[in-house]
Amino acid sequence: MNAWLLVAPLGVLAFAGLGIMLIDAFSPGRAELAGVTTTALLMAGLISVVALLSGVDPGELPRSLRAFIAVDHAGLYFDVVICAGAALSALLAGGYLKEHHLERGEYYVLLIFSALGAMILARAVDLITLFIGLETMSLGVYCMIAYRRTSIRATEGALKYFLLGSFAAAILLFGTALIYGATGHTDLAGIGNVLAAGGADARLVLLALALIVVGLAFKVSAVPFHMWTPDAYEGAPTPTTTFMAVAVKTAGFAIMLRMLITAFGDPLSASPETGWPPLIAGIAILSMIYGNVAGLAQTSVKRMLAYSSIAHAGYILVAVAVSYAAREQAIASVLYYLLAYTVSNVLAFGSLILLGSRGKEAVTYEDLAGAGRRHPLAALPLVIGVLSLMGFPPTAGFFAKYYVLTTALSIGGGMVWVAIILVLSSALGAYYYLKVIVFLFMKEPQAGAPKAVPMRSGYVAFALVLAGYFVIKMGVTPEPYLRMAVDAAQSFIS
Amino acid sequence: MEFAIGIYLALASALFGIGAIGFLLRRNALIQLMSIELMLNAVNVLLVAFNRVHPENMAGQVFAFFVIAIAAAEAAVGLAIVISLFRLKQTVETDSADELRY
Amino acid sequence: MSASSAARPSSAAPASAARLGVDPHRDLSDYDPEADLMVLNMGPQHPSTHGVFRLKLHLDGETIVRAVPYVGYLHRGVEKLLEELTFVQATPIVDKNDYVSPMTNEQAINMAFEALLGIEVPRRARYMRTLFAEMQRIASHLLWLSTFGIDMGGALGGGTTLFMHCFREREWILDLFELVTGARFHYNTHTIGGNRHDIPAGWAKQVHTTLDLIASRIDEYLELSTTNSIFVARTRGVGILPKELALELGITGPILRASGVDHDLRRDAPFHAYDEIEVKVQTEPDGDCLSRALVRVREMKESIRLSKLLVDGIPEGPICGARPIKNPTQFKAKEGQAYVALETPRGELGTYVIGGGKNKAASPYRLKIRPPSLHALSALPYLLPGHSISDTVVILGSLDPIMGEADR
Amino acid sequence: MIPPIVLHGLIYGGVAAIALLTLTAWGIWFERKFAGRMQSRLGPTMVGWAGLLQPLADVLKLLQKEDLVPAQADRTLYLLSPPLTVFFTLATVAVIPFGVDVAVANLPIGVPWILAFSGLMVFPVWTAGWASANKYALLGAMRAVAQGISYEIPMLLTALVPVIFAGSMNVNEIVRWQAEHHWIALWPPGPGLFAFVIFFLSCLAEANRIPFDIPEAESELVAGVTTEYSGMRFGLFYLAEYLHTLVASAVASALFFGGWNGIFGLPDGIHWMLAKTLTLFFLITWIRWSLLRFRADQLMRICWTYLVPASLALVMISALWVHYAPQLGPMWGG
Amino acid sequence: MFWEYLPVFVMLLVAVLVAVGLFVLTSSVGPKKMTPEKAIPYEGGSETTGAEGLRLSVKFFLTAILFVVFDIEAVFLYPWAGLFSRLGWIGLVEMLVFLSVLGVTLAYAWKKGAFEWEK
Repeated sequence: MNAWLLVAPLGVLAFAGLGIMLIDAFSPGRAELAGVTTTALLMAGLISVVALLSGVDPGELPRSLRAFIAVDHAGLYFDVVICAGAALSALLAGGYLKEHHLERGEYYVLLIFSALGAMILARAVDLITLFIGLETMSLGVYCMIAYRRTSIRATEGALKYFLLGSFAAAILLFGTALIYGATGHTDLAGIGNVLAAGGADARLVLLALALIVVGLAFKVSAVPFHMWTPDAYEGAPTPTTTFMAVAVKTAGFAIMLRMLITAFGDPLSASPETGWPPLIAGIAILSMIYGNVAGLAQTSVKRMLAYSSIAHAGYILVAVAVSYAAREQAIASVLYYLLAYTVSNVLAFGSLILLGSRGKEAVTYEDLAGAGRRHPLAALPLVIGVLSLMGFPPTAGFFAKYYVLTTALSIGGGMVWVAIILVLSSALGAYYYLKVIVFLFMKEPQAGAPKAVPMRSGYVAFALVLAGYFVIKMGVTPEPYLRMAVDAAQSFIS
Repeated sequence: MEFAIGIYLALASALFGIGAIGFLLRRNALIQLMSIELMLNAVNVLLVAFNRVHPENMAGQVFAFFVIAIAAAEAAVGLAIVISLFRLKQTVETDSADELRY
Repeated sequence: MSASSAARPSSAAPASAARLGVDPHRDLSDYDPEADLMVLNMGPQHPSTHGVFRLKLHLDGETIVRAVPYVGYLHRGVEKLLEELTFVQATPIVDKNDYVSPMTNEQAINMAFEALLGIEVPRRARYMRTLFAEMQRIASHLLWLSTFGIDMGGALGGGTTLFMHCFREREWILDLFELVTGARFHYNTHTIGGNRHDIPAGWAKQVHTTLDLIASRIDEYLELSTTNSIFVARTRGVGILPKELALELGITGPILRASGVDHDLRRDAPFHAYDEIEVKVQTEPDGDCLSRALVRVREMKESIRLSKLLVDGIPEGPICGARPIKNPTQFKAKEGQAYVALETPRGELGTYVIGGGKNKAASPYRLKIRPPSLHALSALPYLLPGHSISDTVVILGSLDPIMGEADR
Repeated sequence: MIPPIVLHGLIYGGVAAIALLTLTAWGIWFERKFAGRMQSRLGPTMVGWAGLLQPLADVLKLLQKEDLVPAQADRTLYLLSPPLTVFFTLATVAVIPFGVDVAVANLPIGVPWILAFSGLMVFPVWTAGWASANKYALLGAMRAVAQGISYEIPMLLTALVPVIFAGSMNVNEIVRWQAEHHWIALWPPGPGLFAFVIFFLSCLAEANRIPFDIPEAESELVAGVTTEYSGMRFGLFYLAEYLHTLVASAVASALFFGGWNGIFGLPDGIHWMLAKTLTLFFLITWIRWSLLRFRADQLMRICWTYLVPASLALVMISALWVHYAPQLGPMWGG
Repeated sequence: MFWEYLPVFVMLLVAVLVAVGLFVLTSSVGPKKMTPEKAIPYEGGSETTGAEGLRLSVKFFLTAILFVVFDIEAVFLYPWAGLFSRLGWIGLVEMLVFLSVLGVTLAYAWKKGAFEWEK
């Protein structure tokens, strides 16, 4: 029976989603939905962790199921990251929605189904499952962004993300249709074999590759296709921004890896000169530079974090670009980076929620002015989060960047320059991260401005403690998480 | 007569092009929604045409089924967002959505 | 102009309307004009406005926010006309007011003149008048039931079946009247002092057979209407008229009784031969369209019972207390005034006449007719808000207005 | 020489269209005579023997009426709507097997073809309402669309039951299966009969017949969608309504009552199909002339809170029935 | 393959001929006296502003979306129904789950008041 454990997380989330829908419909307002959602997500995450550690072999799963959903350890690892991200944002939502009087059950239903979509996308080994996962996830996120109906900023952010999102999905779909036409297979392994055997028409493959990369780059908000990110992140309620920054990005990178490694892993399309690595490296460089440069000029912390997410996408893309050669190490660094990025992002956004109270979100730097001195304990998570995002030594962020750097340097050649740009741009980025700490402790709030007072919310506090614990633990003792990432990477390649 | 994929490829890319241009140029949100639907339908044409080229498995047509379903879901969510925009701004012109400017 | 007229009291709605939560004169400022409200005219020429009557509806989507009725499309200036004609010439004019129950109109005008001139109506004429009134009530309610069916069933559907059957029954009653008065519809059989046509021999037996036939048929039509689940679904809880509002608007007749007020002139202020027969008044508590329908249907059965009683009990004797009419200016009334009210199928029809008019006091100086249908229509602005357009038609049908009588 | 397929196509196509249009015209005559009898009056008797030529007289009368196009109307849509209604209804007929192998087009996608075109029927009703720039017409059009698409769902789900039983979407296969096994409406009692009843009600609603005829609610919306139409255009709408009723009863009898399959040992054939269709047509007319009309919101509530859940359950039950008790045929024959 | 659809096209051709024929006949036989009064839309005889003031409530949009939800399901149900006898218990379980998910959405929409049309 334990083979079904590999697919259990998806089942748990699906039934949890339906259950919460019914609970919300039949007993509105009474059930503590935030708690229910988080427990469901954590349960799903735990099942995948148990399956990952116990090394279950997917022997008896029916052939038809394995043709569509990956049952390897990488899939489980992505489940863990996505479930963790979704559970923490559900906790933040528990506090945030009550504070801003948006307490409606639909939010949690959307959250669970988007998390389910993200997990399907991360485990997609067939183009059909890819498209279904992508759309399920994005539709849920569009609705969550536009959740605060009365505010024009939320609706506008949702509209921008929706229009660009579906446009990019259509481009991605066109690419997948072309690759299906060229190879006759819709499952990634089948495509990879045909491309390796060189049977496909080169022009079609190249065009398909370009379109697919565009679609995926959009999802992970890499530079040329990042226009929606600042608006969507800022317009959306903060728990949704956390979920978008965390789970959506993880799923985007997961499918990018699967697509580029298994489908386009053949020498022609993956060659360092003419294949996708230079393309990805170029995008990575652009994202890193633009993300950090634009981040400097921001007055709103939330918008700054949006640009920082673009920069981090650049850092991960560096590892992806390198994965054509040092496969296992590059993939492991991407996996580790995603987990580190998840927890530190939750810390950053969670503390923004914590510091904003009585219906007024702490969004701009001025809101945070002096908050550190007045409530040091409430400002601590923000400090840790920012340090981790910056890549300061004792935190998870530092080690993740270090791991990506060593992989890039081990390849040598062109990648050395990319590594140098990575170091320079993250140093540049340190400025706006430190600016937060400066405002927290050194600056005094203007005379009339409302002072940010931390709100009493068990959910948010618990989420921040959990995330803070992981950020510190992964920074201090990265070994167990690294081993898990490497083991997942190995099963990915075999 | 041998199945000429070229015609269908041309048709699908033409439709896709029209949809993309329509999406980029027009300022009315509804027209943009329609052009996205047009692009998805262009992909459907392509999928079914390619299925005739590889008749061994019906993957192309099955994919087309799912694209139809998802295009419908997308249209539903898109319209909901456009309606909430209309409720706030009394217009569906996307230019009007300029709050998150800087 | 004195200051008082300047401070004209604003048309405040009666207190009970506030309790009903509907202010018919509500200003629509909270709706910005061009965006939210749509004005729909159920204009004078509309298949279900029971004659020429215009209803201006302010719609928010499909629910009505405010309804403004416009009457007067069928105004013939009857009251001014009667100031020119003499007492004798008045009857044929007035029985065209309420063209659905002409008998009661004639009785109203002649009773008013008899009260003014102080003429006594012999007992046989009083019996015949009561009998004609009751049979006319059956015919009028049958016509109401058929048009109510069309309102809900449409001209090409179940409604028309109900319409055709009810009209067939109504024809038999009109045939009976034809035997007595020679005319099927506008009889001109009542004059000052009594009636002009006497009942032919064997007429009573025909009345009995016809009324038995109609009584048996009515239960059959109930399956098409008041016991039909679609009919009940369309009428229950629609257009609820509270008791206090009905009283304040001066509504009388079946509509008032359907709102739970036990008031019927035939029993409370008996006229003609009603003091000699016992009228059981039908009432319904909740005042929605269904209860108005039930009241009318039960009144029909009650009228059948009364008619059979009256037909058997008609005494012998003269049918007219005054000298037969030789010339139009036969009756003159120098001064004096009289007000007489009687229970028509639509409610209390009052006639107020002042003597000493033109033609050397042979015509009234002033004659005022109180139409029950106008008061029924005045309830529309209170009933309609909150309902949809299909409900409007049902509510209008249940009020059973006759435009000829309302506009006079 | 014209290949046999083309010949078959021309003959069947032409004959079917002409036959149906005339059958509908005399369907109108039958309805008026029957309504007369129900209302203790005679119905048309003047023109021809017992009013048989009345439909012809109607057509001629309508022809010489002036056809108006209101000023603000959207001319093309206004002129296009009436023929479209007839067009889509006739297209549905192409798939119905009248005789043993007498079908205009024996398509493998029979049932979805029928549902597609009955779904399309909503479109011309809407454009008629929208194009005639009249408040009543627009309200009627909005209601017609809402009712049309809502009753599409139960129709769609219950049309699944015969497909599940017969295992094929081709209407001719379904009828042949019913000939060999049993009529779906009669056995199994649970899913079969209920599916027929819901399908029948939805067809009533799709054809806008009483008690579901909100779009042309004469008493409320003057003439609903067809307020601004006059002359032959109104005639076409009228013709389309009756054609739709005839087609709906033909589809119902084919899917649920074993189209050309005869009982009592009599030979199969087109006469059975006609008999069943006309009995259903008679049933629809009977309902039409005896019931009142629902209000718009009651109509929608009936559809969404009674018919849709019932048809969902029906599909599940019939799936379970076919899977677990396929051999439980009825006692008689089958 | 194409010839199978020929009868349908012939039928539709006849329908078009009938429609066009009637139109031509009407315009040639019928009178043509267009007066401005005839051209204004009919609204019970009172002056009207045409139909542009119509505001429609959101329940029409809700019904449309619910229709989309349940109609797209036909795209998946019909192929399954056609092959049902050959699919075995896997097909049955799969579709029962699919239909029960639809049941949940219907219950959700019902409880959230999507079907209260008028009041």
